[in-house]
This record gives sequence, C-alpha cells and structure tokens, in this order.
Amino acid sequence: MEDRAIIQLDHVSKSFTVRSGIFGGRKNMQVIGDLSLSIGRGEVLCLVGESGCGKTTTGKLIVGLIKPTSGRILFEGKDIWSMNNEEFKDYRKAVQIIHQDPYSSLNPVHRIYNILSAPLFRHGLVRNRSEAEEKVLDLLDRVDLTPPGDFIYKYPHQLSGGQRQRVAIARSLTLNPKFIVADEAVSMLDVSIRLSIIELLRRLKEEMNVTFLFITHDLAMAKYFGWEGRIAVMYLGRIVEIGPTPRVIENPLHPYTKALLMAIPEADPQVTRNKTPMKLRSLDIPSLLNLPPGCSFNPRCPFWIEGTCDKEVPDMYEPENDHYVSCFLFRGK
Amino acid sequence: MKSREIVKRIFWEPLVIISRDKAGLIGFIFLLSILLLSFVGPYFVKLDTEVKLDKIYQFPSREHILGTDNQGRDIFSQIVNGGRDVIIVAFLAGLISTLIAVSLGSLSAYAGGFTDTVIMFITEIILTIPQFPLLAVLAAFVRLTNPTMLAFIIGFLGWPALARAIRSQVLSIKERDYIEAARVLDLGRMHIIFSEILPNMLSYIVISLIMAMTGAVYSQVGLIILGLVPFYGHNWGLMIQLAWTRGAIFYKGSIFYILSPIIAIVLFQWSAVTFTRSLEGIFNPRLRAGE
Amino acid sequence: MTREILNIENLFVEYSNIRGKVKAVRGVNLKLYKGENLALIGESGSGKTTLGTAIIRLLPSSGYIKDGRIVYKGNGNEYDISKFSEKELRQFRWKEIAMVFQSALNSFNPVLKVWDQIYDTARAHGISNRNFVKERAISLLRYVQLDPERVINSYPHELSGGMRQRVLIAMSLLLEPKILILDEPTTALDILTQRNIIELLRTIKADMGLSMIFISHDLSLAAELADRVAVMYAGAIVELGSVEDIFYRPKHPYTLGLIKAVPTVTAGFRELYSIPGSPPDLINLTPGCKFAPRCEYKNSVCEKDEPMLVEVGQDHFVACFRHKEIGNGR
Amino acid sequence: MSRVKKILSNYIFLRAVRAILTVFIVATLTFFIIRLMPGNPIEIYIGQLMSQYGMSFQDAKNQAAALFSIDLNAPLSKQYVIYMRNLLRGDFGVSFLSQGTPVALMISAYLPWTIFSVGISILISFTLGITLGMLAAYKRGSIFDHIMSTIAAILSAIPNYLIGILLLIIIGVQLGLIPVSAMRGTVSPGIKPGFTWIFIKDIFSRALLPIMTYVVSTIGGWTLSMKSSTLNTLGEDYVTVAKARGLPESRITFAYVGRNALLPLFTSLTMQMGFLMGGSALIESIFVYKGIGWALGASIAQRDYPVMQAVFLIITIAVIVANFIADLLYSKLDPRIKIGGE
Repeated sequence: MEDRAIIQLDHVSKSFTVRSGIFGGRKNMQVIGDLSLSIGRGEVLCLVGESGCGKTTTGKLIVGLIKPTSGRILFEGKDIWSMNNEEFKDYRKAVQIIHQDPYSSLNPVHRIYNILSAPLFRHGLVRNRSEAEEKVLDLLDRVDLTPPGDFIYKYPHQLSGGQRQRVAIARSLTLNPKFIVADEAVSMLDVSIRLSIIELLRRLKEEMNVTFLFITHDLAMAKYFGWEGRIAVMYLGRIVEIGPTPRVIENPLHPYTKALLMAIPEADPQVTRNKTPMKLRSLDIPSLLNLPPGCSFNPRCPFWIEGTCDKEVPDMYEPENDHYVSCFLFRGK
Repeated sequence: MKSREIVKRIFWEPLVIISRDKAGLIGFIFLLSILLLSFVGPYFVKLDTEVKLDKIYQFPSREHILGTDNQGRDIFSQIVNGGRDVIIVAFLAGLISTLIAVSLGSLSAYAGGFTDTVIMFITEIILTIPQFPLLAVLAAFVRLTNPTMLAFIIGFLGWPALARAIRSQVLSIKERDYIEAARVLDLGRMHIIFSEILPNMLSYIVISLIMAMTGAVYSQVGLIILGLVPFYGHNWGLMIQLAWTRGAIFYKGSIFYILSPIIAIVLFQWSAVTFTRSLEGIFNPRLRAGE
Repeated sequence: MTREILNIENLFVEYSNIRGKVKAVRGVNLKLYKGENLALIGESGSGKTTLGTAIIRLLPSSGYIKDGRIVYKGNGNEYDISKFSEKELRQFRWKEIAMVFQSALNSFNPVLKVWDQIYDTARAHGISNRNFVKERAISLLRYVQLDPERVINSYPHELSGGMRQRVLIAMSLLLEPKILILDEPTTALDILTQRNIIELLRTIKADMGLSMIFISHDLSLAAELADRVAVMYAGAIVELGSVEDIFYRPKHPYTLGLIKAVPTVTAGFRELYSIPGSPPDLINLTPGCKFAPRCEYKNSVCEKDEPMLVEVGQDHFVACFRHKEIGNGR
Repeated sequence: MSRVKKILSNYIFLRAVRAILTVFIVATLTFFIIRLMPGNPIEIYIGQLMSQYGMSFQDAKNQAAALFSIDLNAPLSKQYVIYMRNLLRGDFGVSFLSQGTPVALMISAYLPWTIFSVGISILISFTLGITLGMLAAYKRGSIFDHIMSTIAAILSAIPNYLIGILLLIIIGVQLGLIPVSAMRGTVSPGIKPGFTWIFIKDIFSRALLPIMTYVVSTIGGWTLSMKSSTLNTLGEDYVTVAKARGLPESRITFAYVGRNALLPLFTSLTMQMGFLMGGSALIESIFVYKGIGWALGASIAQRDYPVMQAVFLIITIAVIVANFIADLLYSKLDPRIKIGGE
C-alpha cells in the first residue's frame, strides 16, 4: 500500500493555543494527536466521528489549509510543507476540498461563471472568455446542472442548496484533481437530495479516477459511499479503529465503534427498536482542553481495565489482516 | 461587457435600488441637492459681503429668501457659499480615517498574532481618549494654517472605532468557506483580497466613509465654533461662531441668521446617514438581482 | 386507549413576507390520541414545524392561522385553541401542552440560572411554594439522569448540549402536561447522546403515559419512537398511518422516496434512490398534486387536481391518485 | 487553575490593569506632546516673558519651570520621572493666568460639576432611550414606531453643540423661559453647598440646559440601538420558549428580553461617556457652565498650557474610570464573563 499511497500522514499532531485575555492562561488544545494514515490511489477512505473529534481539522491538514504542529503530511511521497514552489503548485491543483455548507462555500458577490472560471484563468487552462464559457458549461453539465446555460450567469443565492452543492463540486473539479476531501458534503442537504449528490460523487470518482477522503458523522452514509473502501473511526483527535468498511461495520472491534453502531438510530422500526445500546460509564465527552490520561475513551468505556487504560495510550494493533484497532483488549492478538 | 450593460450596472441599477427605500431616497435627494448647492451654487450666487446697516436682521423676502444678518448681508448667499469648504474638509478627513482604518483593520485581522495584538492595543488606547478635547488641544499647539492640515488632524484621530469594526468584518469573512476554497484552488493572495474579500466589504467601507465624514463635520464645526480654526474665509461653522461670539444669538430677530447654518449642517448630517441605508442594497447582489 | 386528545381540523397557516403569502400549512386534518407517539416527518419547508408551533399558537409574528380549528380535549371539556385569548393561552401553555424546541442550546435565558427559569415556570402557573418546586425540580432532574444539585445552580452556558436538552425535557414535565411536542429533539446532538435522549423519551412514555408529537426530518427518530407517522409535503399531510404501514407499506411515492433515500448501517443493503427535483415554492403554488413535478408515477390527472387523503387500510391514509400502483413493501 | 492564575485571568482584574495602563500611556503622551510639539508651549511662554516683561532668559525659564512644575535644566528622562511623580502626588503645576493657583485646586472645583451634569444626563437619556426603544420594538410597524424612529434618527444626526445652541435660542431667547444671559456658572452666588432643598434646586436649574442638551442629543441613539437590540432578542429561541412556558408578559419583557437586549448596549455606553465628557468642552462653553469642559475651552482660548494639559489628562482619566465602572456593571449583568478562565 505504501508505494501506491497518494496521501500519507506521518505522526501528525495539531494543537491550538487557547488564550483568555492578555494575562489569561494559555492552554494547549490538542485537536489531533499522533495521527498516522495512508490513503491509496483511487481509494475511498471514510473518516467517521462525532462533531468536534478532529475530523474536519484532519481534512484541512490534508488539503494544506493549516500546518501540523508536528509530523509530516506527504503527497505522492513528498512532505507538502517542505516542497519547492513548483511542487507545491502541483499539489495545490491536485488536492481539493468540498465543504459542508453550500451557503458559505460560494462567494455571494460572484456569478457562477466567475466562481468556476477564476481557477481556470489563474492556472492557464483557458485563454479567453469564450473558452472559459465553454469549459464552465461543460463543468456544469458534468455535475448535472442542466441545461447549463440556465445556471452559468446566476448568483449563488438564486440556487437551491442542492444546486449550490453541485456548483461547489464543479469548482473542485476545475483543475482535474487527483484527490478530493469531501467534508460532510451532504449533511446539510435535505434527505431526499443527499443520495443524488452521493451518486454524483461516486460517478465522478469512476469517471475521473479521483481518490476520496469522505468525512462524515453519519456511519450509514460512510457505509453506503465507502463499501469498497475503508473506514477510519475517530474519537477525540485519534483514530481508534481503521479497516475495510464491511469488516468495521459487521465486526467492530473498538468499544467506541461498537457503542456507536449500537446507538445509531435507524430508519427501520424493527431494526432500530431491537438494538441494545451499550451501557457507558459516563455520558459526558471529555473536553479537548482537559483530555484524560491514557486511552481517551477510558472514562466512558465499559471494558476499561483499571491501571492500564487510564495510564498508557494504546498502540495500533492488527488483530485481523488490514483491520487495525487502538485498544488494549487487542494487545498481543 | 457591452458599454450599455456597464452603464446599466453602474448607474441605472443603483438608482432603482435607492428608489426602493423611501427614507434612503429622501436622504439621497437631499444629499445631492446640498452638494449641488454648495459646489455649483457659488457660480450663480455671489457671496454678499457688503455691509448695509439699513437692512439688519430682515425677515425672509423675495429679495433675501433667508433674510439678512447683523450687518444686513444676504444669508442665502452665505449658506450657498459656506458649504464647500466644510464638505471638502469632511470628505478629506473621512477619506484619511477610512484609509487608515481599512489598512490597519485588515492588516490586524489578516496578520493575526502579535501584530494584531499590538494594533488592537493601540486602537483601544486611542479610542479611550476623548477625541474632541485631544483635537482641541492639538489645534492649540499646531498652527493650523490651511484646510488640508485640519482635515489631516481630524482624519488621523478618527480611525480607531472604524478600524476595530473593519477588523471584525475581515475576520468573519476570512473564515468563510469560499476563502478556504480559493486558497485550495491557489487563486493567489491578490485575488483573495481584491476579488473575494473586498467586494464583500465594499458597502461596509463606503458606509464607514460616510459615517467618518459626518464625524469629521462634528469635529470640524466644533473646532470652528470654539474659535480654534483661525484661517477660514467663510463657512457654515464660522457663521454660527460669529453669531455666537458677537451675541447675535441673544437677539430675538436673529433667528434666521443663526438657524440657517444650523439647519444646513443638520440636513447634511441627516441626509448622509439616511442615505447609507440604501447603500447596503447597491452592493449586495442578493438585493440587486431583484429577488 | 384510542380516545383523542387533540383534533386539528382543516388547518391553514400562512406567513406574509415581501414576496407574498407563504402557504406553510394547507388544510391539515390530524388527530392525536391519548398516550400515543405521533411523528410529523418532512423536509425543510414541509410545514411540520409550523404545524407544531401553531398548536400552541407560537407562530412567528409574520405567521397567522388563516382557517381551521385546533380542538383540545382535556378535563372533560373541549377547547378551541385557535380562539384562545392571550390570557387563556398563557395558562394553557406548558400546563396542558409543553414543547421542547429544536435548539436546546438557545432555549434558556443565558443570564438566569436554571433554578430561576424552573421557578419562573412554576410561578407563572400559580405554584409559588419554593420548597415544593425545588423538590419537584430535583426529582425531575434526577429522573433525566442529571446531578440536580449541580445543574440547578448552573447558568445555561455551563452545561453541555446534551445536558441542556435533558434539563429542558425535565422542565417540560414540571407541570405534568397531557401533550409534549418535541421539535427535532435530537438533531444537534452526537450519536451517543442522541441514544440517551431516545431512551429517556421511551422511559417517559412508559412512566407517564402522556401523548407526544415528534417533529423531525429524520426518519430514524420516527422509526425509534412513533406509534403513528404523518408525512408532510408542501404544507399538507400526504400519508398518515401506523409506523409499520409507513415504513413497510408506504403508499405515497414521496414516503417511498424518503425511505429509499436513507441507508441503514446495521441492516443489509437495500436498493436506494433519491427523489429528483426540489420542493415547490410555497408562495406560487401550482395546481394539482404538489409532488407531481418530482413524481415518477404522475399522470395528467395529478397535474390538474390535488388528491385528498383517502383510507387505504385500517387507519392508513394517503393523498395520492395512484396509490394502488405503489409497490407493496420491499 | 491555580488561585493566582484565576485572579490574573479574572475579567475585572484585566479591565483594571488595562485602565491603569491607559492612564499611564495618556499621561506619557501628554508629557511628550507638550515638550516635543513644534509650537512648544514652554518655549512660547518663555519667549512671551522675555519680550513682554523684559526678563532675562534664565529668569523666564525659571518662572516657566515653576509654572509647569518642571525642572527645565534636567534631561528629558529625568523631567519625565519628576512629572510622573508629581502627577501621582496630584501636583499638576500652577495656572499661567490666575497665577499661583494650583491647577489641582481648579480641577477639583470644576470636575464635580461636569461629572454631575454628564452623569445625570446619561442616566436620564439611557433610561428613557431604552424604554422608548423597547416600546418601538414591541410596537414594530406601528405609527408610534415610525414617529419615534424618525425623530430618533434626526436627533442622532445633529451635533450635540448645535442642539445646545438650538435650545438656547428657542427656550432662552425666543420663548424667554430661562434667563440664559444671567445663568452663568454652576451655582448661584451666595448659596451654600449642602443637602438643602435650595442648593439642590439651584444646581439643577443651572444645569438644566446642559443636561437637556446631552439628553436630547443622545436619546435618539439609545432609542435606535435599543430598538434593534430588542428586535434581535425577540427573535431568540429562549423568548419563544419563555412564551411556551406560559410566563407572564411582564416577566418576559424585563428578565428575558430587556436584560439580554441591554447587554450589547454597554459597549456604546462606554463610548458615549467618552464622547460626552469630550463634548462638554463645547456644551459648557455655550452655556458658560463652569465645569471641566468649560475650563478646557477657556484654557485653550487663553493658551493657559498647564491648565490645558492637566484638564485634558483629567478628562481622559474620568472617561477611563467611567469605562471601568461600566465594565463592572456589565460583568454583573452577564454571568457568562464572570470567570475569565475558560
């Protein structure tokens, strides 16, 4: 897998300093702790976790919007923060992001044409207006905004949420990317529209051979979009379990993953009413400013081993082939 | 873009939007009239400087539409000729304040960290010092010799509140997802500042400029009334100062003499503030597109 | 068991804005029975929240009830809520029908302690014995698994989202209302907290036997908690039936589409698809079935007339001309 | 958090530190402005003494040094230290014109009147303004709202000194209700200060026009801000929930809407204090109300530099102290900022 990897995270950590006033105490808030991850070319990796677990930060680190506090992020084997200008430009073009909120991801003062043509002009993909128009129409067509002529000179506010998200997707495609981070790309959309956006992403992935990091809080969507890929489950800034999607869903190993799967309400009365949720030791999520020592899930975990889980941080163990878990229950297995 | 479309976008659409808000429209009309009166009017109405002792404190008549002053001079001609300098100084001062505020405010927000802390600390300090006394004290020290200097002094003290507001605007726009998208698309810093951030702040900046202008009118006329601006030939502020120091205001018949410049200033301030209500719409495509 | 407690008759609600009149609720007929859980399901703009707030007459100032009655049957009497005076409404709200709002985060006055807000509520309904209220508040907070001593003296901002939601639920039980309306009670919460709230609501239902109305865009909440489900589209109820009917024998193409649009995690794969197009403009409504433009079953009749709710099975109603053609389960 | 840290990050503590720091900086600025400005007042004064009274340079310099309470022969850094030390002792030097009168004494005679008139005005204007603003918000769209909002918009656009002049003309001259030309100063001669009815009546009647001016010129701003703040608050979920809980209208209006709508106005309150204290230079000059603002105007007109410098400093300090008090009030009203830490 290493040689095919398009993106690798090598012991990446990210902290923010939180200050209160001029003399207030500075506190280190570790959002990502020692994250190592490798995403193969053409793969779909679903990053799943609750809000505030650090999954959006991971996405921003990968697209180079923020710098890691420590560790390296490699694109095609090169550390993005020690690239030369030429290499960094190529990386910028190759790695794109689709945001969650289609209402804030499009600049309200620009028409769709301007939004989509700016990167084309900037990177010399078109030379004049008629070329740009042609290319923009083609992009709109590709994201099923048809007929594209109806959309090209509209402002974002004249479109519905689903249509805006399609424009945002079209924008991410302008530079023929190799890798796209989709950060909760459907969670703000109406239920009946979500699936069509997911289908669009799936189609683009096939047509353009794009690698996807699909960030979501919705395990069902992850399962649906990433069945052929892998799922990584994140909790308080760390990946606690990672493996091929079918195995993580059908045979979850980490207590947190298990708790999630047992807790998720499902749109099927029989299925959902027959669930027996896991009894957690505590309902409260620890604050990132005040993380518990040892495994961060230990204060809530029913399988917690006193003296071990609250003292040491577990490594990644591989009890099954390609299926990793960071939990002492699997040490030595 | 065809030239007709440009004309339509720059002139016609804003007018349509202005006409939508009633108060804003009235403000716009008044402001335009005052500007015309003060900048074009002097070519038609000469300043009456001739002392006519037989015509002191006359009430409005066909000959003198606003009556006459304590030396029998026509008040209307004084009003027409007394606005230009006040407005020019206010505009210059407002422009300087806005320029400083926009540069420091955006720099502070964009750079963040230590730069931000320092700029904001200085801003807060200047903000705490009462502006008018500082101006007055400075005016006493610095020999004010011409209007430009006055505009500079007022402008250099008027930026802190604006800078703070601009900073928070830039901070909030900077965090929007479309800025992130532009960064990921490598559209360049210039594009991000001038094409993504600035257009979203344009209405805010123009409104700030107008508010800074009204603030400058306040300081300027205040200084003139206190007698701290020695060089002036003739303007609305000076009319008030003369009426006050020479005791004209204590005379019942002087009502038109004293009221005219006051009303001129008040109308200018009010119409400028009211006009800003329409400006929001001119720069906002959501309102522009006519939804 | 099936005695009705609330009867919404032919209700129309509109909002006026600059562009015109938004027809948010159009001719809704709905009964709520004693002790049942009813789910109102729909997407944004379907009118579900408007319907919910109309029941306790808390529409935003631009909204008004245009027509229809909301009949509440309690204490052996019938009251038309839509005719209540302000004073009657004040006494009625929270005592008879309480409502838990979407954003528990903002449901509390940020400058008052939890206790003050609880006591405010009791006092507004004539209970001013501090010790009595305190005891009741403590037992309710304990019931929703909170540490009463700590919570009662906290300001809202000192509590987490899940805790605030539980405080609000505890507060909604303060006056032992007959009906509890919950608007998206779990939407903003993380999954483990959601589960906890769902379990809590289940316990409340078992313990107290009150009637609940759940308003949600989330089908799974209905699947979890509802006895009956009403599906809303463009301001009207398009299908109404038992939770099994709705999930396993849907008869309206929209219901079918919604269910097929949501993947499940633990169940096996099933065929999924999404509904094309987007919801209609509620200001300029076209004639005919409002769902027709997005419907694969539509024919010329659908574009002319709007279908009424008809009974297609026991207590199963659907508003579709072509319901016979819609698949029988999966 | 340790206890020391807790105090260090405490909101009030931080505000106090900032206030003291600001005073220090302003005092320093004043020192350097006086000495480094092109039209250095000390040199001008020395020049004056030499040309008018034919003094020798050394004599003139000594007299100037005594007036400014500065040792002009010392290096600038030492002068600065002495200046600051004198300030700490409350020694601001002596006036040019009324020679020999310590500036500190003059300030203690003028300052209370400005604090009295401006303070009362802010109280009246703030209370009235927020009441009217809330009413306008509650009756949004009504004739009352339209009229109130229009008047408020016009009033807040007029410079306060013009309102002062207008009041003087209308009430004093045209209607002749108040003998404006006789009303000079803050207290009628012969009336003894104390908690007597006569004294209180007298000081209020003399402060009447300045107070009216301040109130009329600020009330529009308060009405408009309170209206928009109330409208925002009325849209908050907790207000809807309070209605759903069946709370009486009065309780919602005061404890739920009013108190929260008030909070954002505190920033303007601190700004307003500075603005009014500063504007008092004009207002008090117009009415010849002998407060600190009048003293500033007079000292500038007569180029009485020691007084000017000290009065300016005192006005600034008064504003900083007033801001600090507003901050304290704010922290009492909003529980969310009590703890500086988290």
